[in-house]
Amino acid sequence: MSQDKHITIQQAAEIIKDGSSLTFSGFTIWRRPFAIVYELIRQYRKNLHLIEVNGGPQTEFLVGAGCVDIWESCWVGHELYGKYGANLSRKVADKEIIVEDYSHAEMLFRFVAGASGAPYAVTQTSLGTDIHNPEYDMLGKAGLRDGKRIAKEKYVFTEDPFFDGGQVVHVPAAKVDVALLCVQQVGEEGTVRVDGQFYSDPEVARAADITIVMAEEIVPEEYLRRNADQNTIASFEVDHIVQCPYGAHPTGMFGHYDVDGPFLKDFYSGTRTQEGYDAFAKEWIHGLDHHSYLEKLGWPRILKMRANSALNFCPREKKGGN
Amino acid sequence: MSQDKHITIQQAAEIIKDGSSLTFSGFTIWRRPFAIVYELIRQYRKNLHLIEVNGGPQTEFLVGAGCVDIWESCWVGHELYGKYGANLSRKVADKEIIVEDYSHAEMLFRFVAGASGAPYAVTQTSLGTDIHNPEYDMLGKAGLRDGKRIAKEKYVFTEDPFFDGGQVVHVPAAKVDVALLCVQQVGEEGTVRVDGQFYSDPEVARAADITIVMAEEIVPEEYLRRNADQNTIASFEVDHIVQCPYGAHPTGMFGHYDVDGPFLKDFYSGTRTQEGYDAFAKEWIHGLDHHSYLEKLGWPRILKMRANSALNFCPREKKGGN
Amino acid sequence: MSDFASPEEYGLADLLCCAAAHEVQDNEVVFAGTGLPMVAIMLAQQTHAPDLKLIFEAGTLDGRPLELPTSVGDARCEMGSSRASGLNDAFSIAQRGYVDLGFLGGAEVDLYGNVNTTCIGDYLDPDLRLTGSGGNPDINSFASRTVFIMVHEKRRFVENTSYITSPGWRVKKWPGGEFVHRKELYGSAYRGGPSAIISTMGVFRFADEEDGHMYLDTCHPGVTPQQIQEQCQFKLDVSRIQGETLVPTREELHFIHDVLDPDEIFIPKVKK
Amino acid sequence: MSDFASPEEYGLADLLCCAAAHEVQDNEVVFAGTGLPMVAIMLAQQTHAPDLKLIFEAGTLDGRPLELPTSVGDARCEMGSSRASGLNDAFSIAQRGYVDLGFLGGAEVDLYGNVNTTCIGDYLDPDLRLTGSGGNPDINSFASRTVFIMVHEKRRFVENTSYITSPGWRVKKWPGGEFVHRKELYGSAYRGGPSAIISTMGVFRFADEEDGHMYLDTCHPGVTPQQIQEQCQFKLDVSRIQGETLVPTREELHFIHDVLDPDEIFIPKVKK
Repeated sequence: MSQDKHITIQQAAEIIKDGSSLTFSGFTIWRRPFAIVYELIRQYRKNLHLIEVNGGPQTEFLVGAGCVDIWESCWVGHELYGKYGANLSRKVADKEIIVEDYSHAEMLFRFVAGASGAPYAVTQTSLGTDIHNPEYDMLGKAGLRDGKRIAKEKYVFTEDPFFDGGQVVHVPAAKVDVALLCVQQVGEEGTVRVDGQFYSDPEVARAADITIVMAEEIVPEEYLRRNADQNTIASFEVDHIVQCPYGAHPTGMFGHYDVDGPFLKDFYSGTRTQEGYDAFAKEWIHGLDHHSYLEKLGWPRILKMRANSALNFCPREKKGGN
Repeated sequence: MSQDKHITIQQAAEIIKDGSSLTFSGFTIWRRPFAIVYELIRQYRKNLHLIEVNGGPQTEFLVGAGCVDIWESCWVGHELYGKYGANLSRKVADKEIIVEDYSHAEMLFRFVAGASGAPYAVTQTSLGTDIHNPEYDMLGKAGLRDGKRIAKEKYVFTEDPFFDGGQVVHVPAAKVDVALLCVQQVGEEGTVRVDGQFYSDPEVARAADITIVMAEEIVPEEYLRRNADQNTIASFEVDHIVQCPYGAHPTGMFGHYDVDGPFLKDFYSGTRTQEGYDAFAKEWIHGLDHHSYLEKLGWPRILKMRANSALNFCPREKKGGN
Repeated sequence: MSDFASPEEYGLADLLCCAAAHEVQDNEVVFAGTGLPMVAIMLAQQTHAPDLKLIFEAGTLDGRPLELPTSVGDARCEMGSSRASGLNDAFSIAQRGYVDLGFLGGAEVDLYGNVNTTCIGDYLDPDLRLTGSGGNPDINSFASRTVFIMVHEKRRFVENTSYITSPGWRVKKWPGGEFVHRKELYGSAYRGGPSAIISTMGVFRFADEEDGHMYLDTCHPGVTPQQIQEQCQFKLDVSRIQGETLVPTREELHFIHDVLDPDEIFIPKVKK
Repeated sequence: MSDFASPEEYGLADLLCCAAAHEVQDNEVVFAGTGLPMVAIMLAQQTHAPDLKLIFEAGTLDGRPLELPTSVGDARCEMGSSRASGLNDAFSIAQRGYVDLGFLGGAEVDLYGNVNTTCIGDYLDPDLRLTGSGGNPDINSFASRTVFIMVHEKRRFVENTSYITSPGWRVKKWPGGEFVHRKELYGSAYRGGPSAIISTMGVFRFADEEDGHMYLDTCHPGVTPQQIQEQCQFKLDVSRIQGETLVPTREELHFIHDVLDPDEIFIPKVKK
């Protein structure tokens, strides 16, 4: 047995310091580590640099709360429940945040490179677009490209010398201080088993210097090791573990619960202004902890989202049924 | 239901033409597609270009038979059962084969690049070694670097422009005509489920233009799709499927049977000369098919290697035991 | 089989969905985004293209969802799929050249099929920041054909997009930013480009590969070429028009409303 | 605890195995090759380093095999491991810098720890082609420390290796091939290099990072520094010798022969 990796939600949030770079598990509105995200907001974390394969509600909640200085990614929104990221949009218009745009595949390949210790990735995606417009290198314009955590260049063009394949773009490895993951199961020693799509979780965990895994349940390590070929992330890649049922709410968790669409819709429509955001945060974030948050949501709402074990999602109520 | 992907061992071998480039599933002495390899030798295939993450008995059998002109890889041997590749070694001494040496990680990253459609991979492995000696670019010396299937350069050095990280080496993507896989289960539509370590099988399958999967069993596609997160390779990446129990013998198959160590030892010690190889091939390859090969091995030998289902390997007989 | 519905039996979303489904050929590998394209692809799967292979960007390969997902990361995507994994699989497969067809959306499009989903106005001082690229440029870079589904407004069919998020037939060559044919940049990774735009007014295609400008292929029922030209900032090529967009059949409407989207998540039923 | 075995109770392979095990510190991530290193690492796991994390190159992470694998691709590797996957995981983890210690072998070694496993004689016209590199250079490039276990013969401890397969402390800078310190090439990927060679005659270490030449640390029981020098082509630094290599304890011998390798797959029992 290794050293004890268990921590609390509060301790998890405290590991992320003002000015840290941060990334997350999940995909748009699925498996986002919300219980810790809420706690970061409660702890008034500042100057965060989010580096995300893609954004989602967690981005919007943190950006709206003023926790974020730099957002480096490709997309933010709430899917069906809110077409774009209104908080980010507002802060962009007000020039309160630096946005560095890459394409989705570029962000993914940047994490693949970071996870495999390569300084950069090679791709041919998005050639000819304004993503590669040299005038739109926002971290460069802000003088933040120190070559340490933030690469000296946004990208570098070259030509394929091996197969005369045309233009090639090199994008820098993602280097991140902390990855926050939210998954179904983690073992006591840190082994992670994700059910369903694992999105970019393995790359995100490996690219970060510190990896914190929040899980629906902490299970005996030996249980997971009985079928090692079904596990997603190895024990020693995980530094800290937190058990937190429903920790992804309002985002969904394959096999456990669906996305809370009405909650996200309310958030989207209510937080287009800063006043709206502050009111929402006052009601749903500050002064609560995870348990009182669940109490506030209430049993009917939570049970309505519960996944069917044969399907791994919550089948929609048919018209007239209930 | 898609088009019928079932073929026979003979048909599988016929897909690989003289002069094709070829790669395999497995790792050294595990999960090598031997039934098809034997058939290639029976069909007197010539001028093959093997590109392997690592070599093993399959390399030695094909090289000894004179099927191979070019071997591009990093290692060949029989692990505990034969310390090096005596057939390859003989043909190298006789200058009957071109060997292009990369490191193991370089070969792997070359396949990762090929599998992801990138023209090359970025790594910092093996810097300062003779693997990068420009005098030892054997395909270049042979005038074979046409920039089509064989890259124009063996490698290209550059410096990390993003983080001042030092010397970086670019290695060309692996481009292969055919990948031959040998696995536990394949579905009727091509979905592959590998149990245990999957080695570099997913990359190898995706890098090749044609992927042939030989499996211990062909199972109903729907069975595999019930737990899609346990599958290894997607249906549409597989072009042809063959059912062939014990098709990996004399190499091992996780969950089914162990390596036939004595068989490999006999091969290693008996085939150091061409005459020895020819005698071995006459006894164990030519004039046989897969069924008569199994008959020749005999039940006691096969049962002795059978894996225990709880362990996935065949526990060693204890001294004094049976 | 040409059991076409009468005008009061279908809505605009039905028409777009069926037009999109018609773009799919059987056995193709199709990359789907969230929303109407999902329904369109699943409709094709139910009708003329039973062996299409559906890829969701978040990481499901050859999926056959039982219930309509609301996003590509949805738990519903996994059901019946050949492999549930992650983005590295999806994008590697795309870059490797497996994808025949991708469905995408956009806020603005220009004559050459360059699409913007990033911002309205000057990027450095935008009027409105949108979602950002997502996988739009990636799918558009790697698929042999891409089809865009868009609302048709004059502010969306523009002379110059505020930002090129997703590459059309003539794109910017950096560092200078002069327009060149996409072939010149993509080299051996070139496999095609935008093949159709299905707007709320008509279906548009692109002239031969060398030129790559948009032309009007069919008008939706009740819409004239002139009305469409009025809703384009650029001069639209109407010389090749082939008539009217095919209207949905009753069978297609049955699949859309009774099988695929009974809860009207993406496609509302027509009030009769 | 210093229940050292007497000379007739252990063999040379036992001595090497225990010396190798002593190189492992608890909690380290250790990359194991086939053979004696496997037994050594599992011995460390059973004794002073219960929390070491064992990685096999073929793709098992943090493994706890029940029965000794005969290769890193063996079905025996998976048992009890945290994750069974593939080479991309193993090498990505290594390049990412997770690996503290790697165990390797070699046919030839020079003063700076450059190791050859590729060929004997001129590469372009070799006397003997060997197995090739395998993962030797990769582990040696990325691990913080590497330990080589080698047969000690004069033809193996050489002035210049026939081929540098695996990088020592002073390596060749291409295209010229002049020798430079490995730091100069590896830059930020530099994490260390060869830390010990355990030969059949003694244990060797390397001088401070800047210089990196090999020196004799301990002689195996009954071997003199002079005998070792006679079996080296290069002038060996014997100025720092610390005495004799620690002999196995009875506890270690118990684990090796009764628990880890009862079938004498890698380590023969001493005939008593």
